Amino acid sequence: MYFSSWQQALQMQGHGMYVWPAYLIGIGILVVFTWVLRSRTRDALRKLQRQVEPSDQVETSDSGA
Amino acid sequence: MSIPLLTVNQVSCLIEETPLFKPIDFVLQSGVLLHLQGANGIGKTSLLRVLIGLSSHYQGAIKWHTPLYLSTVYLGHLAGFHALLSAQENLRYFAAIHGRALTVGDIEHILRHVQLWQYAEDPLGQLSAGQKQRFKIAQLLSMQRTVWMMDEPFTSLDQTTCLWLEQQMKEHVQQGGAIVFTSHQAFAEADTHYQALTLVAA
Amino acid sequence: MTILMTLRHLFWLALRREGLLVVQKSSQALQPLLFLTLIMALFPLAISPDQKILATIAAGVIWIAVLLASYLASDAFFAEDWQSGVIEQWRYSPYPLAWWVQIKIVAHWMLYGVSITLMAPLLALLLALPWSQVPILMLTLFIGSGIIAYSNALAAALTLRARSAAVLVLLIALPMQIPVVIFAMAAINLQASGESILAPLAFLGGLWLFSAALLPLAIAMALQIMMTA
Amino acid sequence: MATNDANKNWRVVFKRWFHQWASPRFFFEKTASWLPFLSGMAIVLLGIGWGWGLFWAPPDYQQGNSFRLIYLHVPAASVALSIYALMAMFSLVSLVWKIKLADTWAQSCVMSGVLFTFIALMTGAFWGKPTWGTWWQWDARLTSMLVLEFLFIGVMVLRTAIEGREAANKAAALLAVVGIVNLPIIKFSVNWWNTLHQGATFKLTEKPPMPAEMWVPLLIALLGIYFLFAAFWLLETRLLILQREGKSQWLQRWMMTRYCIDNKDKDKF
Repeated sequence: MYFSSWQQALQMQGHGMYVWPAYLIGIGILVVFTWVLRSRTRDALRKLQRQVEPSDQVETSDSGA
Repeated sequence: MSIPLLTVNQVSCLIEETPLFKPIDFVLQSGVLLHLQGANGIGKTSLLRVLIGLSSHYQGAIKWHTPLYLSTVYLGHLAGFHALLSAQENLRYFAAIHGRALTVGDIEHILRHVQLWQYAEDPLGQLSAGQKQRFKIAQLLSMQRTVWMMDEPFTSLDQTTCLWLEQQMKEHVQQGGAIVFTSHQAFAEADTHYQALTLVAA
Repeated sequence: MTILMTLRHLFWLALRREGLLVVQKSSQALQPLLFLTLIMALFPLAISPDQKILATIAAGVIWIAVLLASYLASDAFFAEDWQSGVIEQWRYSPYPLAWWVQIKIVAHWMLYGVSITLMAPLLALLLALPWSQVPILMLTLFIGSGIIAYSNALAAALTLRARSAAVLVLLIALPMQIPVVIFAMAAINLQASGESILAPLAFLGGLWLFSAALLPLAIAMALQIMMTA
Repeated sequence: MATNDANKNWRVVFKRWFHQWASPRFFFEKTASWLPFLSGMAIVLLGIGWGWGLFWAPPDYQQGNSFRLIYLHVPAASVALSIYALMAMFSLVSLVWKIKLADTWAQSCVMSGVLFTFIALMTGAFWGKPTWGTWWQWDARLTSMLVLEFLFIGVMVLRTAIEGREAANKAAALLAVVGIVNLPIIKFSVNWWNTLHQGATFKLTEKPPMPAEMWVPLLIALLGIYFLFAAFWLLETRLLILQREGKSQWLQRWMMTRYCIDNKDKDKF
């Protein structure tokens, strides 16, 4: 490792206050975007499931009869 | 003596790949007044637009036996004229769009025929609905085309203008022209030229 | 059978129609020019009435104001013809749709481009632009407004069916107009410092040719999409 | 004759291959298992690249430690440009060959493009402060990047503003294609303008050759971010297929089998 301590890595000789926020914001954006895409996918799946479900119920009632 | 102008084979309009109505067949011949009937939203307007190539959402085969852009004239439910310009200017421009240069004499003749000559200089937007409809007929006449394609020509017309319009249409087919029009009203006097085609939901 | 009109005859006829329309709605049509003049009055008030300061920013300010004024009415560029079904008739005409688009844009350019160019000396006077720079300002405005007309028309065509078109037009057209502003201002600045203005003017002319040749096709395609899709 | 036949064969094979991939069903079923691989690669490569770059790589002799922003800035900028090119290519395919799925492909580029361009701009600003002493400099690269962001936003907003999905998609595709023609012109004019004014002379990446400890992590991070974009793109494309093909039977059947088999983690995708 180039830095001798975590403290130093955080400070980066005064440049840490530019480097770390930039990385944090950047990674934050990417994480939030991942989360948004996944939750939208989940919603779409749930909606599809609701479309499929009625026929599902018909099947179970058939087997019950 | 009738000449085939258009052959339509198993045509239906599509919305997202589902046909709107049961596929239709017909041959349009000169001297025919073809009335496209059917419930609201069945696709009469869409069919008309498909026939003249304004829309490509259809299945089946459409074959024009005459050059489409030189033998037909189309008036949709949109006016096709600018409300701020006078009848004269609009007529001149409309004919120019379709490649015909109208002389002053031509314009006077046509506007007199549809009884609009006295309003020739007024902005079209100031005329009444019936007068605007008469101007549409002037647009059709100005082109001297064989086939008229008309979308709902009878809407918002009073009795007299309706009869006058029917008269104009009949004259056109008697002179060897052909008309395809959509309307959910019945045509008052069905004669030998008249044919009706009803679209049925698919 | 039917003999089609010659393109030249057609062109003059269509041009005449656009001109008549401008006369008919003259109060509306004059708004961009009025807007332009009003903006000019704001700069000395906001920045400084000092002639020296004004002279350095004058050309840029005029150019920006011309751009902004061009957006004013541009979301309505095709709207009336669209709503009245005239564009539908263009599509149904024996001439290609791109040709009608071209005529409409050229007509617009001849009316607005020329009037803005003619207004330039007056605007220059208000902002104390040195007289030696006025001819080159007029030249860049004339060519530039031609290019602007094409990109604005594309934005107008693409937003015909959009819900809130006004800002969208700006968002679409502005990036396309960045090169125009750069080359126009470069020509003015280079001339002021006594250098050769050949390069920026050549780029500007090239850009105009490029737009005039290709954009009507893209605009026609956009209109077609709006009509059929 | 033989070469002609081979040529024809090759074309037939390519055409079949292309049409297969253009079918939403084939695409959806084929790519079902790709996502873990793409996202896994992205996380591993970015972890290595950024970890190395932030903690082990030596600082730049001129810029010091703020140079470490390069491992986010350059990959983001590079992938953003690639995304625009890709989006325009898909748009062109969808306009010319009227392939619906290509339009979905193009659409799933847009949001990633907006975000990666934003990250490039944001890191550029954070980098600019310690090196130029200002958050924003009208440097040719940053200006071009800003224009790229406008182009992306234009495509994104146009699609949501137009009523009627087909018209919206086609209009956005056309704008993307026009944009890609415009982009080199804009880039050229901005560069030309920049040399004319000679304001910012400091170049961010053009430097004497970097030592390997510097550029190897950059390369790894670059690769990682392309994998990340691929994962985003695939996830969004599959999401759009789910939304658009909701009425088609194959998708409903797919949903039914999924629902029956693993009811317990039905939210897993």
